[in-house]
Amino acid sequence: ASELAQYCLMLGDDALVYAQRLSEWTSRAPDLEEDIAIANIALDLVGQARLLLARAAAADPALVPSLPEGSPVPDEDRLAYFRDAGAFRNVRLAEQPNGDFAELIARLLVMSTWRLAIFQRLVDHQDAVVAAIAAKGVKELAYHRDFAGRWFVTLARGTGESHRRLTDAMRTVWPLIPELTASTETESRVGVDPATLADEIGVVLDQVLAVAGITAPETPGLAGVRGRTGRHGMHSEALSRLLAEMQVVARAHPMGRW
Amino acid sequence: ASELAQYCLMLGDDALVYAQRLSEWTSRAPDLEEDIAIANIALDLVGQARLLLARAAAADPALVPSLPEGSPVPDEDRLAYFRDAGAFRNVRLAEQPNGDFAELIARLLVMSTWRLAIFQRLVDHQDAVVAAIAAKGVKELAYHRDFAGRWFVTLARGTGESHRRLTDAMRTVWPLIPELTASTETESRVGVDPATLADEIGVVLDQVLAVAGITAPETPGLAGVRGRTGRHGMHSEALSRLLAEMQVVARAHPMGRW
Amino acid sequence: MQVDQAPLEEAFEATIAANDRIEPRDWMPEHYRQTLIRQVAQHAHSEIIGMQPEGNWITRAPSLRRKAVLLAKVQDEAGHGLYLYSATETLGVSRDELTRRLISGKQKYSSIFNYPTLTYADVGTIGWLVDGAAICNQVPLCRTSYGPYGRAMIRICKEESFHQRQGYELLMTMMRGTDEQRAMVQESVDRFWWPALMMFGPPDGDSPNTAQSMAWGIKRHTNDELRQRFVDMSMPQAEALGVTFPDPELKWNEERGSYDYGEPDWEEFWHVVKGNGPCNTQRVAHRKAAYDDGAWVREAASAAAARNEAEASQ
Amino acid sequence: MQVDQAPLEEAFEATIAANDRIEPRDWMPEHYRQTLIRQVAQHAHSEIIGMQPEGNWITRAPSLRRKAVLLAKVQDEAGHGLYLYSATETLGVSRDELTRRLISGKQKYSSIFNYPTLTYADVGTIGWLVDGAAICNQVPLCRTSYGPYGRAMIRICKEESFHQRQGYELLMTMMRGTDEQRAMVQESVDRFWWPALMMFGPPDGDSPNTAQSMAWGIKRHTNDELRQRFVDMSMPQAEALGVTFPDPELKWNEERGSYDYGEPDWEEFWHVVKGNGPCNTQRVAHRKAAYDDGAWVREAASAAAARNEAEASQ
Repeated sequence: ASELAQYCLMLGDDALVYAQRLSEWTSRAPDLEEDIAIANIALDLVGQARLLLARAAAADPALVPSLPEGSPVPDEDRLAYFRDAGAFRNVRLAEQPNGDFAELIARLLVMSTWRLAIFQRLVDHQDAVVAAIAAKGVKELAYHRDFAGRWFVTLARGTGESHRRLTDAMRTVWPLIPELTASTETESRVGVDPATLADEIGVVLDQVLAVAGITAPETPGLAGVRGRTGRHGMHSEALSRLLAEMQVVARAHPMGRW
Repeated sequence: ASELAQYCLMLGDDALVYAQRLSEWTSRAPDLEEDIAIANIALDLVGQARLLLARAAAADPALVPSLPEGSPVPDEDRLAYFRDAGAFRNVRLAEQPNGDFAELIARLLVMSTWRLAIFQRLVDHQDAVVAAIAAKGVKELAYHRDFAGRWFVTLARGTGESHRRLTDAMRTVWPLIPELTASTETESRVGVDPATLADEIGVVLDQVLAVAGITAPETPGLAGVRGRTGRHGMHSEALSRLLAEMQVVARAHPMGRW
Repeated sequence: MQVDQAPLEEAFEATIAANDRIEPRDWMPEHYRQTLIRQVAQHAHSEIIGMQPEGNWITRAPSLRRKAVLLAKVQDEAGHGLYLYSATETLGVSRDELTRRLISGKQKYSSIFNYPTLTYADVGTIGWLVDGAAICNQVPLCRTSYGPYGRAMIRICKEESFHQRQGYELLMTMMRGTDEQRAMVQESVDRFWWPALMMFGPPDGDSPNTAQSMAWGIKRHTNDELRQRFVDMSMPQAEALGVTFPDPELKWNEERGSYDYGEPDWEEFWHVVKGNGPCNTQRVAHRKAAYDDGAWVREAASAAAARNEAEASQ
Repeated sequence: MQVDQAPLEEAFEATIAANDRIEPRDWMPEHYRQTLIRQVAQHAHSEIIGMQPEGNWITRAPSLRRKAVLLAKVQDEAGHGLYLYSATETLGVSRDELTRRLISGKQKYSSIFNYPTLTYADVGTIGWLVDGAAICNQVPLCRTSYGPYGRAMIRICKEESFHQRQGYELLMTMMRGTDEQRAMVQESVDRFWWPALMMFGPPDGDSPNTAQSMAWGIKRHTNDELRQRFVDMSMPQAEALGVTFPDPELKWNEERGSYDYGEPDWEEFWHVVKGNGPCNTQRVAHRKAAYDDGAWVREAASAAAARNEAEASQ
C-alpha cells in the first residue's frame, strides 16, 4: 500500500506543481482564448492532483502531515500545503519557472505527451481508483496535447521571431526530458516504468516536430545530485519558492476552514 | 509607551520592507560596485529595522506576536516574521515591486531624502534609544542619498535611453510621495509630523532635479482606501507577496534557532 | 448618397417602444450605436480587468477545492469578456481596437477593480458584494434593447449568480472557522462595502446619461433605485453571515419598507473614476504588459494562418 | 623589434626560485601570463557566480541577524570578485572582457556552484564545507608568485575564514534547535560533502597542469594533498557538530595519521565541469541577464562621464 501511495504522490505532485505554474499565466496570456484554455488545463490538472493525493492519503495515512488536534484540513490539502519541497515527488520539468508563451507550449507539449502515455497504460491498473483517475485523465490530457501541438506548429510556422523563441524554448525544455523516462523502483513496481515510454514519447514528439519543420536540440539531460532528481525529492531551486507562495495562506491557518 | 512603540514600528517597517526589496537586487546589479553599494544600503536598513523593532517590542510587549511556549525566537524576529501584511505600518513606497535600475535610483533618492529628514529631527528625541538610533542612522542615510543623487544625475545626463527610463521611473515613484508627508496622529504626537517635512524634502529633490535638468512629473498622489494607506496597515497587493517569501522559513519553524 | 432616414428611425423607435430587440442588421441611430459601444465595451473591459484582483489569489488559494473554484471563476470572467467583445464586434468595433482603447485609458472599466485584494476573504467578498452589485446592475440588462448584448447578459447573469453564491459560501465557511478567519471576513467586508455601493454610479442627480439610456432601453433603472435594491438585498445576508457593514446610518425604515443608508464618499468615487484609485495604474499596466507580451504570438498565429491558406490554395 | 629574452627569463626564473613576487611591471613568459589570467579569472568568476546559490536565500533568511550576516557575506563575495578582476587587469585583460568570456562559456568557475541550494541549512554548509575547501585551496596561494594575486588572496583568505566560522556557527545553532532543523543540517551536509571534495579538482594523475603551475609557484600543493588536508580538518568538526558524512569508507588510519576516504564520483565531476550540472545553465543565464540588463546603465555612466569631462574642459 505504501508504494502505491508513493506512486500516487508522484503523479499527483506532477499535476499539482505544474498546475501552479500554469495558473500563474491567468490574465497574462496572449489573448482571451488562450487565457481560457490555459486555465482549463490547469483546472484539469488540479482535479487530477486532488484525486491522486486523496488516493495517496487513503493508501498510506502515515504519509499525511499531521496538524494540531481538531484541524479540519482535509488530507488532500495536508499533502498539498503542509509538505516541504524535499517531500514533493514531482519531476523537475513541472516546477521550472515560467518563460514566454513559446516555453509554455514546448513544456506543455512534452508534459502532456508524457503524462498521456502514462495514463493510457494506467487505465488497466489493478487499483480501481487509479484506473478510474486515468480513464478520466486520458481525455483531458489528449486535449492538452492537441492544444500544445497545434500551437507548437503555429509558432514554428509563424514568424521569424516565433520560430526563434520556440527553438530557444526547446533548449530550455529538452534537457528535462530524460528525467521523465528514468526509471525509479516505485514506478516500475506499482505503476508504469517510465523507461518503457521513451520510444513512444519520442515518436509522438518527432511527429509534431516533423510537421513543424523543426529539429530537436541535442542537449544532455539535466543532472541531478548524485543521480537523485525530482522523483527522489531532489529539486531545483525554483520549487521552494513556488511552494512559499502556494502554501502561505493555508499554513498561516492550520485550523482554518475554507 | 504604546504610541512610541507604534511609531518605532512605522520607522522599523519602512526599513525592513525596503531592505527586502533592495536585497532582491543582490547579484543582479549593473556592475559589481553597485551590487556592493546596494547590499550596503540594505544592510544599513536591516540594522535600523532591528534596533527599531526591538525598541517597539520593549516599549509595548503587547505588540509582539506570541509563539508557542518556549519558542526561542527573539522579539525583533517575532515582529518581522510573524505579523501579517495588515499589521505592517510601512509606507507603500517601501513595498513596491522592483523595476529597473532607474526605478531603484528614483525610489532610493526619495526614500533616503525623506528618511534622512526624519532622522535628523529625531536626533533630539526624548526617548534616548530613538535618539541614538537616529544619530547612527543619519550618517548612513546621508550616504544613501548621495549614492542615489549621483546616479540620478548620471542617468539624467547619460544617454537617451537612461533619460527616458529615469523619467518613466519618476512617474512610478512620484505618486507615492504624498503618502510620505501625510500626517498621522501617532507620528505628530510622538515623533516627527511628516507634514512638516514636505517643504524640506521638496527643496532637496528640486535641487537634484535641477542639477539633473529634469522636471518632476505632475501626478496626483496614489489613493488609499477611504483615506487609509500604509501607515494604517492598508497596503498594496505587493506586500503580502513580499512577506510570503520573507517569512516562509521563519514561520515553518516557530520553535527554531537560527 | 443621402437616404431618407425618417422611416428607419420610425421602425427603430417602434421596436424600442414594443420592448423588442434591435439586431445587428437593423438600422440604428449613430448615437445609440456609440452609446452601446461605450457601454458594452466598458462592461467587457470590466470583466477582463476584473480577472486581476481575484487572479491575485489563485496561486495562494488555501485549499485545492478553492483553487479550482477560483480558477474556474476567473476563467468565466475571461469568457464573459469574450462574449461581450463579440457583441461589440456586431456594432463594428474589433476586440483589438477596444483593447487599445482600454490600455490607452480612453475607455473605462468598473472602478471597483481599482481597489486591491489584500486577503483571501476578498475573494469571497468580491463574489458576494461585488458580483451581487453587478447582478443588480445586469439583470435588467437581459431585457436591454440590443439583441446581442441582451443575450450575452442572460448567459453572464446566470454565471454571475453562481459566482455570487460561491463567494457567499466561502465567507460562510470562513465564519465557521477560526477567530482570525472571522476577523478577516469582517475586515474585507468593511473595505468593500462602500466601493460596492459606488458600483451603481453617482447619485441620480449627477448621472446625466441616465435619461437617454433609459429611453433607449439600454438602461432600465436609475442608479439610486438599483443601489437601494442592493442594500435591501444585502442586509439580511450580512445578518445571516454574522458581519456588519461599516455604516452607522444603516437602519430599517419601516415607513419606506427599505433600509436607510449613509452617503458614499463621492469624492473618492470621482478620484478613482478619474484614474487615481489605489490600483488604476497597476491594473492597466498589467493588461498592457499582457497585450504587448502577446503581440508576437498573435502575429505568429496570423502569419501561420496566411501560410497555411497559401499552401492550401496551391 | 626582437629583443633578447634570455636575461629577462633568467631574472624571472630567479625571482620564482627565490620565492619572491613577480609584479605587473616585470617581464614574464607569455604562457605564465595566460595561465595566470585563466586561473585568476576563474577564481574571480567563482566569487561572482558563488553569489547566486547563497543569494538565493537572502530574501528568506529566517532571522534579521542571519539576513544581515548573509547579505554581508554575499557582498564580500562581490568584493572578492572585484579585487580579483583588478588583479587580472594588471595582466592586461579587462573585467568586461572576462565577463563576456564567462557568460559565453569560454571560461569556467568552480563547479560547486552548479549545485542547488535547497534549504537554509545550505547557507551554513556552504560556509563550513565549501568555504572551508576554498580556504585549503587558497591559503597556499597567499604565497603565490604573482604579486597582485597573492596580495588579493591574503585579504580574501582572511574574510573567507570569517565566513567559514559564521557558516559553522549557523549549523551549530541549528543543531541546538528542533529535530527538523537537525535533519535539515544533516541532509544538507549529505548533499554537499562529495561536491566539496571535488572542489580540489581531479586526482593528481588526471591533473595535467599541476606540474607546470607548481614549478611557477602559482600552485603550491597537489589536488590530492589538499583534499586529504580538508578531510582531516573536517572530520573533528563534523563530530563536534554532531553530523556524519555520507561515506562508509571514511575512517581514521592510524598508520598514515590521516583519514581514509572513498572515491568521489568523478563521472559526475566531469559532467558538471563540462556544463551539465544541475545549475550550470541557470547560473550563467542569471549572470548574463544581470550583465545584459545593466548594459544601458554602464553606457549611461560612460556617456555622462564623457559629457562631464567635455563640459569641464570648455
